[in-house]
Amino acid sequence: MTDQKQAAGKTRRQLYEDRLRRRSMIIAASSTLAVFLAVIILVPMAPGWEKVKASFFNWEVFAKTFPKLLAAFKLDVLIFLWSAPAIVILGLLIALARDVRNPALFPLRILGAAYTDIFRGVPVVLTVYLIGFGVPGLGLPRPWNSPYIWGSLALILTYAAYVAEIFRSGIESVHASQRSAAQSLGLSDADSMRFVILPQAIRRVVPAQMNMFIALQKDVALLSFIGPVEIFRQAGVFKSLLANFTPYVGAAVIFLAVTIPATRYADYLMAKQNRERS
Amino acid sequence: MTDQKQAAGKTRRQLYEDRLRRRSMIIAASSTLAVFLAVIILVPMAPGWEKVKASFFNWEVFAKTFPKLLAAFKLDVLIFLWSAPAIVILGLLIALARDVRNPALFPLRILGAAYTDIFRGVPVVLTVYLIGFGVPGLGLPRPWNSPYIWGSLALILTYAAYVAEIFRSGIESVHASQRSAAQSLGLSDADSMRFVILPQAIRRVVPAQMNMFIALQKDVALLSFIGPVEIFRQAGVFKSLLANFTPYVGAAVIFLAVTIPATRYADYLMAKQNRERS
Amino acid sequence: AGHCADGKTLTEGTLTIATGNPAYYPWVMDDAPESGNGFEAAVAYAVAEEMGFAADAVTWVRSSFDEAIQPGPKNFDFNLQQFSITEEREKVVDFSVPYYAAPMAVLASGNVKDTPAETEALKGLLWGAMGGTTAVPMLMDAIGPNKDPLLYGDNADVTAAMQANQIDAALFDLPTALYLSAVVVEGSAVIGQFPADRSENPDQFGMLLEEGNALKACVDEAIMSLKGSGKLDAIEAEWLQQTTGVPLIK
Amino acid sequence: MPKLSLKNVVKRFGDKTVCNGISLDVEEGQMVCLIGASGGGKSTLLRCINLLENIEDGEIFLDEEDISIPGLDPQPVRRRIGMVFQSFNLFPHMTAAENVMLAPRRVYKRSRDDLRPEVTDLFARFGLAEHMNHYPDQLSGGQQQRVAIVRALAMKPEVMLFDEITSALDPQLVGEVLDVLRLLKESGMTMVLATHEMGFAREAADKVCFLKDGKIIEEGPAKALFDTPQQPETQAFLARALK
Amino acid sequence: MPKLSLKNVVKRFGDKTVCNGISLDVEEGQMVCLIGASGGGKSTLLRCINLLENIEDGEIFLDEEDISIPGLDPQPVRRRIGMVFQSFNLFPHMTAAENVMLAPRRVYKRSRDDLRPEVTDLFARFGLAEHMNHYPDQLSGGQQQRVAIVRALAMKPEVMLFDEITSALDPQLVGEVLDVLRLLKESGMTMVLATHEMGFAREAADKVCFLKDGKIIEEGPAKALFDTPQQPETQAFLARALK
Ligand SMILES: Nc1ncnc2c1ncn2[C@@H]1O[C@H](COP(=O)(O)OP(=O)(O)OP(=O)(O)O)[C@@H](O)[C@H]1O
Ligand SMILES: Nc1ncnc2c1ncn2[C@@H]1O[C@H](COP(=O)(O)OP(=O)(O)OP(=O)(O)O)[C@@H](O)[C@H]1O
Ligand SMILES: [Mg+2]
Ligand SMILES: [Mg+2]
Repeated sequence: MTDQKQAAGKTRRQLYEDRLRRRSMIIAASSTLAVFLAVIILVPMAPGWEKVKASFFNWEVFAKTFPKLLAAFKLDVLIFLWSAPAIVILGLLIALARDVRNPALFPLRILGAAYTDIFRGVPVVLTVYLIGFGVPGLGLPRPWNSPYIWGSLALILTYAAYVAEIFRSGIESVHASQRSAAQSLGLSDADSMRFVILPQAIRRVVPAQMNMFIALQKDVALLSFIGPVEIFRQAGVFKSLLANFTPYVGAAVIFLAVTIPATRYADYLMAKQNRERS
Repeated sequence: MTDQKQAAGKTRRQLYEDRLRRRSMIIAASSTLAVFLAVIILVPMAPGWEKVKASFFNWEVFAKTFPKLLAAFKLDVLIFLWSAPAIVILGLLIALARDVRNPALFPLRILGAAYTDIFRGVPVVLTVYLIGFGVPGLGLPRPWNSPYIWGSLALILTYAAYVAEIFRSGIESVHASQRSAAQSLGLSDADSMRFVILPQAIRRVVPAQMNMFIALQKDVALLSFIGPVEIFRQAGVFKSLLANFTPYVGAAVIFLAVTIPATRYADYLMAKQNRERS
Repeated sequence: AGHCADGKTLTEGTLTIATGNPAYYPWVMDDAPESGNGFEAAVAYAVAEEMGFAADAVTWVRSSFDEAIQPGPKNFDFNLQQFSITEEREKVVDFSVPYYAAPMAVLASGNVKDTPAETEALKGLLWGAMGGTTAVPMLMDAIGPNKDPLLYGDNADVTAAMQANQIDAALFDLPTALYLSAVVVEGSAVIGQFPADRSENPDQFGMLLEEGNALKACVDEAIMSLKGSGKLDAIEAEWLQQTTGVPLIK
Repeated sequence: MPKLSLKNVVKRFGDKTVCNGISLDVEEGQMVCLIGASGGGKSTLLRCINLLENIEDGEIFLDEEDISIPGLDPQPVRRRIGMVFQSFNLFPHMTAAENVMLAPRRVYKRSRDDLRPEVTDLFARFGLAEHMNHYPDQLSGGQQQRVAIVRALAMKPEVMLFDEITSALDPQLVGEVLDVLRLLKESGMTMVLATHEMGFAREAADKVCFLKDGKIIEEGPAKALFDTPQQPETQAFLARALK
Repeated sequence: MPKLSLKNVVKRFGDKTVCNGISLDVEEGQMVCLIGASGGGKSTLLRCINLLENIEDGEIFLDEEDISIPGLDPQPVRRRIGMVFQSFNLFPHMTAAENVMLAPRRVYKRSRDDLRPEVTDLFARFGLAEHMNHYPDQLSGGQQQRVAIVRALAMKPEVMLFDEITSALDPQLVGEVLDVLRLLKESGMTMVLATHEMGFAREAADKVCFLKDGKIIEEGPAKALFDTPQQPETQAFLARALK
């Protein structure tokens, strides 16, 4: 063993790991290639492939519709950007309401529970219709009856319920001894929550919240029920006019271009934080 | 203090807590009543209330459409019942693939990550269209080109990605020392995962998974894009036909009747488990 | 007629016809095409008869627009639900010769029903339309509103938006517009129509068939024959309102 | 006038009575040690004094002021009482220095810059100078425990409660920490310790209480209790513990 | 022929060398104690022996068989080596009895019924008879640690590694646990302990190693090392620890 080490200038573990790395690279490359080839070769042999290709992967349609889809995507981004912070804030408030320990504030807990139950249970479409058409229908004057405002509110109310539930699970997962420690130092309940419990809770639920925000990004599409022409509606209009599903592929490309870097970056941040602290 | 205790037969803490309980009951009752009255009295004073009421809360329409909605809901339940187990299993497998520590199996990790990224990133609608229309379009014969099969598969593939991500966060939240302890006993990696890590991980992510399954229950509606008439499509048909949104309220009632007891029961089970173990 | 359709239908001896879910007034009355009431239902039965199918040999199925245009086999022989014939759609599916030419009309809410039927005046309104229809390109080309129009999934959503005062006007085919104005949107009016020849692609409804379906020739033949005999005009007169009272848009 | 005084304290968890009528006086500057087998209720009693648990019955007085009145705001009281826990309970998302500065910053509204000299000084005194910017996970058990002590001291409490703070330390550090407790005592700090360090209790404590099943079975000056225990339970416990 | 033999073991975490060329022989039936200050690398060394960490360089032999060959399946080795941790690492979702029975059930495919008599016996020996069906959160620290020992013993290992297993116990229980270690030794068990119990090490160990900064500074028979330490570091450490 020891001579071998001398000979290569490496320990046997390093040699072993080099070998392992090489082998896994080969496995990775070959298995990926195999799957890839199988798809590339087998699928086009199916009798209907030409038609499916023309319906879903039509380059001409893609090129024609993509710029307009990209333009419509701006609206999605805008709605997301103003809804997301509101969702986080409202969700956090509801989660905090459900964690209240003062018996005199018990009604708050009940309200919080009722809120999450109802807004998670009611289909988003209904919330969007009810708030997006119903509230303006009560007789609001022009700038205040905009579907953008009320549609976003519907999204915010719904997603806040999901997000609150995730925050709550994070808060409950922080061990009670952390609260004791904070309280024993004389910190107020609010400070204990803000500086001790929440920072730990939030870190734990980042992946679950990422999940929700990726879902939200796509549910912005529900606003299109009440008028706003965002990327999905635009893709749907093209689909109908051109009788072709390719515009949805274009939309998917745009979404992937946003969500993949975002999740990778979030993962990277999480991993970095974990590394730094241990 | 002590005489007071004797007098009432209760300690001062008990007296205090009785008082607190009474006070909080009063607050709860009166605040709920206040909100309730405000809604009941103020909303109908809005100029458009009559119209909104006729559009959204039309008893006649409700009574007429409800039975059919209930019948359509059966399909939702069926699709949910066969999709949910598949989603859990696939999601778990993907989460496990992403947790593989053997460097030779590194490709599996990459595949797992790619899977979650892509299926979370691609809009469900596209997955439903692509798999629900595209795959049968390749030329499958009659019973095998059913939109129920391929639509469900699209749902399963998409939700498995979300569920996998939640499982993964649960697995990572179990402290490394638990894995060490299991391994030091000579348990295989598979057994360590199955008997030590997973039971703890799954318990921690129950609320987040509940969230996903409530969302799934409503996304079963996406299958209606490719034909199956489930409760949302049925409500949508009634809405179009009657130009009235009440059928959605009917659908919401049905959903709430299912999701609220389900979440309350899950909460209760969790709380019971926590109590029993400490 | 005769045996043109022999061996070409989905199920031998019956004709499977698809319509929308739901099917709208006045095209189909009460969402019940089996009754033969409503313009499209009546046309369907007339065509079936021309092709040699008795009324009880007709089976109705429902289909969404998406199912109609998906690649692969269909579960209907032909599908009629106000499909406008367009060049792009022709690439994916087949259309019969048109059975109706629908002018587009403007439905305006009560607040703006006095707007003159002139393109310039109409530009300034807040517009809505149904997303998947040819009304959208028509609206953009012929009127070119100042503000981007809002687009909806179906008639009910458009009318709800109009009732919530979120849009002023919407573009529909004339029969639909007349129906919505009379029955659904209180206080609204149909303030103008585009003559059918006004746009480059006049909106013509055709029956949709699977690409390359051999039945197309039979269907075309049946419709031509109905046109020739004046039966089609009679059906139109029976089920669609008089459309002459609506002013033309200048 | 005792600094801290417990009168007939009763604490239950569900049906289980963990403190069953405990009375105890701690004079200003005194060091009182609680000893007894595992599960005797030592930790719980300390938590009750710090108002982390509501007591079912009885009273607790700090400077003759009843701090156990139901509904009383516990925060001002907790600031006057420092506590170090059996398991360290450091905040894992903050560095050692941030752990220590958090409470003074939030409660006394002092700035980080203002606090830095004295905190640096405290860290140095406890041999932690180089660990100020480490996260708890980067510290050994012994180091974590010392940070926890520093954190409590930074609030300048009048009474300190220690719950088996040496049980996770290596012998070298136990010595150092016990030295610090001696110093604290000399500086006049009033202290209550739950401890298993019999040697230390005997040498340094003013008073020792033996707890069993939620009751003080015997109490007295350290020497007397260790050398001539009166109760059979105490005798049995000490026989095992000191062998 | 030593039962367990380490040759020039090197372990790094990133840039930090935690074991820096450690060589050590443990004869069959011997009890070897590792002593040294916090952070010296005692826990890490035990983890390396149990193959919980991959060593960078050097070899580890069990019965003259090299168990540190890269790529070797670690499970059969781990079954032969039991380990009890500094922090207890019980599985919180299982009762004490389930904790103990899990590994024999899964590894040796034995049924619960088959195991019950001997597990009950083990629990009784460690004074845990009434806690078999409690969850870890329902047990005191001392009880948890004893369950962890029982859990490792239930696998009938040939070598046992103990990592400061008494540091969380009250003095009464420390005595009991040390008694058990003596019994184990008499039964011929080969043992490696990381410990702060100097008294016990001196009395019971066959060999004591003083670790500092990842190196064995000094090793020898217990009496000799404690009474006449040769190295200045050892002398300094023992002076503090024994005072
Ligand atoms: N939150 C709680 N709920 C229920 N029982 C509890 C709780 N906290 C403590 N107990 C019980 O109260 C009893 C006393 O516990 P405590 O921790 O005060 O003992 P201790 O004397 O500090 O023991 P140790 O030396 O092990 O720390 C134990 O039997 C314990 O199981
Ligand atoms: N996973 C890890 N990553 C990085 N550094 C580590 C890791 N585990 C241990 N260390 C470092 O290795 C050194 C030795 O740690 P170890 O736990 O082996 O010491 P010890 O002698 O057991 O101390 P103690 O008496 O406190 O238990 C410490 O400086 C520690 O910070
Ligand atoms: Mg305790
Ligand atoms: Mg250690």
